[in-house]
Amino acid sequence: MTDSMVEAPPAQAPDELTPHRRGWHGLRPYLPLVALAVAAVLPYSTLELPGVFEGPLNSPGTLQLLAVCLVFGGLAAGYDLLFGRTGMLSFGHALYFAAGVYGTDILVTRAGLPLWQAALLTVTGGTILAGLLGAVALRTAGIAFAMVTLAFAQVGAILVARDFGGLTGGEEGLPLDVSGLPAGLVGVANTVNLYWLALAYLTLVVLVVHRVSGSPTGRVLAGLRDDERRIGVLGLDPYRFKLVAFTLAGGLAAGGGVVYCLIVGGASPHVTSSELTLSLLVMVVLGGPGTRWGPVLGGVGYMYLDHRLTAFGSSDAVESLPAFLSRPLSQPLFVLGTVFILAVYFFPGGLASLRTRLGPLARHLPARRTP
Amino acid sequence: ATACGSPQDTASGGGDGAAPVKVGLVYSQSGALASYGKQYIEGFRAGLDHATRGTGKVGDRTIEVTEVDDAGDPAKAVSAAKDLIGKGTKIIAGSTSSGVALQVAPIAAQNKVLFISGPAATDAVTGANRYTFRSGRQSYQDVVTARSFIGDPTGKKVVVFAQDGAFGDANEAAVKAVIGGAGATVSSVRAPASATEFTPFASQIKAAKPDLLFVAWAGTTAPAMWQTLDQQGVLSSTTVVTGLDIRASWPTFGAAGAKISFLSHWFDGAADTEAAKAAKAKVPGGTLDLFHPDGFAAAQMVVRAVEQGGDDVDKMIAGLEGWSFEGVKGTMTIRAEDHALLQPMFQAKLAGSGSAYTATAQKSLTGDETAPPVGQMKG
Amino acid sequence: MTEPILTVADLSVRIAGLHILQGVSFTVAPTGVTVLLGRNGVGKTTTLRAVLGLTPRGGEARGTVRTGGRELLGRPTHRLVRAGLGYVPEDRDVFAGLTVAENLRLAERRGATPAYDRVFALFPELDRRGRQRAGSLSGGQQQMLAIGRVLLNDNRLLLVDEPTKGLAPKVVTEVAEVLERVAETVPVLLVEQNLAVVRRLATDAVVLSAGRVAWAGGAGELLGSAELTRSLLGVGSGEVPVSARSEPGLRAPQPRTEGGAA
Amino acid sequence: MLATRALTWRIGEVAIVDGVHLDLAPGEFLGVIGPNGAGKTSLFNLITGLRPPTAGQVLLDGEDVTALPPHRRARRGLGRTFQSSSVFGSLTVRENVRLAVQAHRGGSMKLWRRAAADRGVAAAADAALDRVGLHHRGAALAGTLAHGEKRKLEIALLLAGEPRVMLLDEPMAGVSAEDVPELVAVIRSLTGDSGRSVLMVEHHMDVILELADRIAVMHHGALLACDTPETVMADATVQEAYLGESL
Amino acid sequence: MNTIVLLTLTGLGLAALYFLVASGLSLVFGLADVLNFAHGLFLGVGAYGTWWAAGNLPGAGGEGLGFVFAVAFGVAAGTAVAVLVELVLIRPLYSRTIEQVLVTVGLSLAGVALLQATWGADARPFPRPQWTRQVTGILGAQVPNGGLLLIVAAAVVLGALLAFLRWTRYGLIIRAGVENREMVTALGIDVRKAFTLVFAIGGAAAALAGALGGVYFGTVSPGQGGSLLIFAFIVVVIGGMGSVVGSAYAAVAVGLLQQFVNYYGASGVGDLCVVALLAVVLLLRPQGIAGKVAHA
Ligand SMILES: Nc1ncnc2c1ncn2[C@@H]1O[C@H](COP(=O)(O)OP(=O)(O)OP(=O)(O)O)[C@@H](O)[C@H]1O
Ligand SMILES: Nc1ncnc2c1ncn2[C@@H]1O[C@H](COP(=O)(O)OP(=O)(O)OP(=O)(O)O)[C@@H](O)[C@H]1O
Ligand SMILES: [Mg+2]
Ligand SMILES: [Mg+2]
Repeated sequence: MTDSMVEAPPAQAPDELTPHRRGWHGLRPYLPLVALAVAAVLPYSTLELPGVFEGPLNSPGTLQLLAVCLVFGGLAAGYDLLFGRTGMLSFGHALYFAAGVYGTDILVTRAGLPLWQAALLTVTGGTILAGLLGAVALRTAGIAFAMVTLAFAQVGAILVARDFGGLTGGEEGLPLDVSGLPAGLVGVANTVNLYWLALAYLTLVVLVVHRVSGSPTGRVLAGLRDDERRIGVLGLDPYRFKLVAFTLAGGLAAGGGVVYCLIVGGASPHVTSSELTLSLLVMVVLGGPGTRWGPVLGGVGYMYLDHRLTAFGSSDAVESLPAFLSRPLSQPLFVLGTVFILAVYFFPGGLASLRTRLGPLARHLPARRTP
Repeated sequence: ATACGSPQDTASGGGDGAAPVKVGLVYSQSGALASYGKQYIEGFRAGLDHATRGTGKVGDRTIEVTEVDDAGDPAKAVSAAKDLIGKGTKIIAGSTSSGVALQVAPIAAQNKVLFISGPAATDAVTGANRYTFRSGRQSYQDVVTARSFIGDPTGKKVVVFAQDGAFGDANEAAVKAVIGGAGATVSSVRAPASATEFTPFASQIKAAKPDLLFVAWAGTTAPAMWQTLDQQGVLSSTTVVTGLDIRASWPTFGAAGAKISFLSHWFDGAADTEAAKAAKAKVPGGTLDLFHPDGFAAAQMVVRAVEQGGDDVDKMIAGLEGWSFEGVKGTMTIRAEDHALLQPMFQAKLAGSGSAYTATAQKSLTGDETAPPVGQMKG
Repeated sequence: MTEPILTVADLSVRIAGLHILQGVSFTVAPTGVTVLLGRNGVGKTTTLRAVLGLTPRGGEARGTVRTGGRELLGRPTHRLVRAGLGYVPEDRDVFAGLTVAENLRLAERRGATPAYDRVFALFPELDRRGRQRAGSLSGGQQQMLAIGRVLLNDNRLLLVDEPTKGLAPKVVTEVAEVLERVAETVPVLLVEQNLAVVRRLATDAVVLSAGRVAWAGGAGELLGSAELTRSLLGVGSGEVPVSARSEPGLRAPQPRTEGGAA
Repeated sequence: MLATRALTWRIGEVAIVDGVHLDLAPGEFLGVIGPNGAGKTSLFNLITGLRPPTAGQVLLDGEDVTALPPHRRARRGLGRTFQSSSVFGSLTVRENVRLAVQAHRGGSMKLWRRAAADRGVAAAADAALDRVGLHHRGAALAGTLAHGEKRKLEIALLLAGEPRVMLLDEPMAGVSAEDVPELVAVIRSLTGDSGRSVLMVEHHMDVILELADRIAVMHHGALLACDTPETVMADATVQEAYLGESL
Repeated sequence: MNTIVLLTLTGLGLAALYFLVASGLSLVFGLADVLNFAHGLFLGVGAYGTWWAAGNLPGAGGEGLGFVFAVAFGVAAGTAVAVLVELVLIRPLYSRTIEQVLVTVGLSLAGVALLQATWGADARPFPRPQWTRQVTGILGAQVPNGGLLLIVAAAVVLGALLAFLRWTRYGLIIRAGVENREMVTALGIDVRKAFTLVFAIGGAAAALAGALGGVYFGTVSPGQGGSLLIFAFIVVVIGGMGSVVGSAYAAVAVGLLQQFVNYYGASGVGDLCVVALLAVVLLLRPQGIAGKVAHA
């Protein structure tokens, strides 16, 4: 064996499990903190980014959009704990998010509970729900597991749509009754607080996912992704570990639901749709499953596109094109779908792999010219 | 641009007397309700033109309209509303779907801006809060119109066939209140909105032998539903009432169309008002459709609000409450107590074949005749 | 000297940034068995797969691989196989979800009569287990299926990767016999760790080391020289470290009894 | 230490494993041979609990463990390797072994500790890698290893778990001739100390003969013989059915 | 009595529609291992193709032979789109299941939006022969002819697919190719062609389902395919992935269950029952009713 061959290949392995390299990479552990600090003070900036955002960074519209994006960044990161890190393809993750959204909304609006109680109850309830349903669904694996989770989520969607006892508002949704909420969370002028809330949520999720996948349990989860049978033979109960991951991810999603409910100021059946689960998958894959920042980037990017494409579609630039171009381009979903497809071909391995893909390329290009 | 500011900054509405008035329209340009949205905006433009006599100005202040697409998603609508409010917009209108209307209304109240809901038919918008108005009709008015088809309801048997969910619930409740309250026995057959096969429901309806069947069904499966009702002989055995949808849907009724009694919010030719003529002249294609009047009325209300209130939302509200005006449909009145929009409604018949169908008005009911009961202002 | 059936020249393969083959050159004689030797991980399998055009995604193979003046590198695998290149993969790669019969049926080539009798005569087990799913076959049975699959057709060259791995000694002998018989008509490029089998079959030998050819020449020369076998293969020439069968009488290592066996 | 009682596994009418009685004493090295398809791997699957037997029992230290799932048996000291390598392909070689060490040292849920911080685990893993000679490949993804290297990793995973009873399924298959003696030494060292027992399937007869205290012969799912190597090798049936003529 | 006959026959009609949608899905999913969320798009293309042909193509129309011609055009269009999608988008992604899901999801979004951009969001009346709107009296029940047409079509499609799988080698090649494409090529088979063919057949089945769905619904709208898809997925999974016969059984079970529960039970419970059936089947037999035993 020559030594040249033992170089580590570009690892898809969880980066937490490999020690960081030296050099300026020594700074890398601190980059997230810097990013967090930048994100936290962002609302103080009046920077205008024409075309990117409608208004200056500190305008309520921009902050609202960013808050929604951050929540979905966190949601995608949480989903990645299941999909990217443990290899469980759940098609029902939206259920726990929806449980968070509707749970908060119903407890605040219908039951009149103070927010903190409602949030606590909702997250606990969402976690328990995930634990219970996971305990059943995990008796299957692979596509069957995906479909059982999808079925559970579908039941959730049907229940919400049926509007039992007028609890959920059916297809019309349920606006959040803000009269009992802390004043700092109400009103356009306070959008920034919602933004910070979303940022806090994202930070929490990333921290949890990062710690968990770098923990001994995370190592087991990574093993489960490759070979479940082997994990059993090593003396670990695959079922237990999968259930823990499933429950934890469900709890994180429910937490995201709480925050989202506050940001949007209500619940609507959009959050129970199977499309949402699929888009979670899309976010994670777009970003790069199993990487630390990929899912976050994917979630933020997806939501940004989802919200902004409506503006793009009705922009003058698009309208001035000939009809055969402007008609499809004014359909946000057309652009979004096309972006997915292109992303798959141009960023295989997700956005997060860009760095690793461009790195060797840059190193090889000059090397190749020399001989 | 400067790089530093306060995170609480929101632009204030122009204090300057000649500054443009910002109006935000948040409605569906894409998504399932895009064609409703299209009618709405065409109506709005025509209405603005009509109400400002072609100037686009109230006094010397231009009405500056910003259109935002919500794609039918309340979350996007809320984002858009916050963005608009943050930029100093004092009037928001639009809301093609009920979900959007219900979630934008509280935002308007929290931020003390005027909200004029659009085609969204849910009764819950009426009386939602003192900042929220509506420019279209509500489900209750549909049902009152339906009652007019059976004369004296006492002792009659009425069946409501509606889809599951809030829309169906509202219709069922309204029928129970309006027709049941007048002495009829009301029962209901409900089906999931996702249903594709309607035979079981048709059989249930037939078995109930109603004197009047009220159908509240929206969505793309409606033609299959009508065909099944027709095939199972429901349409020919009783009076069937339903709301008349947009023109594009008329041919999909097929043969069933002639056997149904329609209540109508609006169709081209339902009434020959001045406003309708003006709207017809401005609307692309020259044919009015279901939701053109809603957009038209919204523009009329916007102009009224600006005339009366300038930049002061409270004055705008005061100016609108109790106001009567001549809309496309005829005389409309904004009821002060709960902001219900009292407006004429119509009975119609559909005739024709192939792709050429025409609707003719059988009868029109005045705004008072179809007035919903006065509700409490909730917020 | 006769024209070689396969000429590999300066073949290098990179996978995921690793330089796995670094300029491998050798030839395969038109008759007999050319055996490819070397320790684990030197690139034997990679060589065979590169010849067949099966370098994995993200990898690239450069150099030349010729047969009868035609360049093989870059041509689609299925064309090469149809033109008479048979392959027995290292991991057996039988289709686990298909039955044994279906696995064989899949290997039939259009326009040729499949030689089922030849295969079943060699591995009657395959005939008996026709309806069993290949995934549930024992390891050795899968190996039989993988070999049987190429023998169904007449080939111009066989690439065989560790065919005796996991086979019972008796079957190893049988497979060796089969390959010997096959090699009478078709040249074979064989990767094999079992030196007893190599000894019996090989006419030529190529030894790889760390992605390069360390030695190439007649098999007899290699196996006959103690020095060569020791330096290249890490074993003494007289010693047969892993044979199909060791006569207990010859070098019976005394079974240890001190371990507490009953 | 390990025993099976009339262990049977049938699929439909066919008995794949047929009433196997087996006793493995502490510290004993028992070789298992038999024609391809005799049921050796299936026997392993029954013992480790990957498949439920249709009849019979598996006893570990005299206790009936037939109803226990694989991981519970593993926690009682039962470890195995697989005939076709099953390693964690997307983890590095080193992580593979660390996972095995960690599993052995107590698999309690630790969600918040840093895995890499556990020096004890790392050291034990490196020791296991050293023993099979894979240290230099520690950073490679296990999925990209050459075949023989995977075999070695399999053994490293087993070593890391320090099982008391080890089931080795053809550990030598595909290992290059040069490395065989080394690996044989590793395997021999498994039993030398601390009274661990080994059950090993292997088709390389000289390896078996060198290592095994006793040899069990399987045929058509049943145990034909279980005796000293000399006796077994002298057996005419074994000669005929398994070994065939000498090459 | 005649209620039962009516519910049974209309339930079978619904089942036939589910089966038509599911058959192509099942084929592509089971054989090519592609979870094809773009199936709804193929459906839409078939429906709009038929609708467009009936209005614009000389010789095609809403009655008699003209209608057959229009449907043929729709099916051809659906097939062509499916082949194109396979060649351009799916082919580079085999063995990358998740990326395939992503591409097909993207395609379903973009495709439906494209249909909407071209022909608008509203439902269009679908051209169809007069007799399909009428009913036939069977044992006192007024059974819609449209439903009967679906049943016949489903039976024909079932037969054709079975014949394809049984009497051609393609079924074998594709099943093997899903497991290990490389090895199939190493046996001298051009596996790519086989996959394209499967997509073509899946697309044709979907387009036919779209066209006949148009007859059944009486309208065509961009989202129609997608709304049927969820039940089709359920049918495919209950039936066991890749088993066309399984899909047929499952479709019948789902159709009848929905129909009877909707009549005798409360509204909406029909859907819940179907979902419950799915969960129960999967928990008891994760491979579906006709699925093969899980891998060793
Ligand atoms: N897909 C891959 N990605 C990265 N490295 C690879 C890949 N495939 C093979 N390698 C590496 O290439 C080297 C040669 O592998 P190869 O399988 O050709 O060895 P071999 O000589 O056949 O070994 P063995 O005797 O164990 O079968 C090994 O170090 C292996 O790790
Ligand atoms: N699911 C199954 N269905 C049918 N037969 C099976 C199944 N699983 C295993 N078998 C058969 O059981 C027998 C025993 O297989 P096993 O893998 O235990 O053999 P083995 O002794 O390990 O052989 P080898 O030395 O070749 O690895 C084989 O004949 C195999 O084909
Ligand atoms: Mg090899
Ligand atoms: Mg075996």
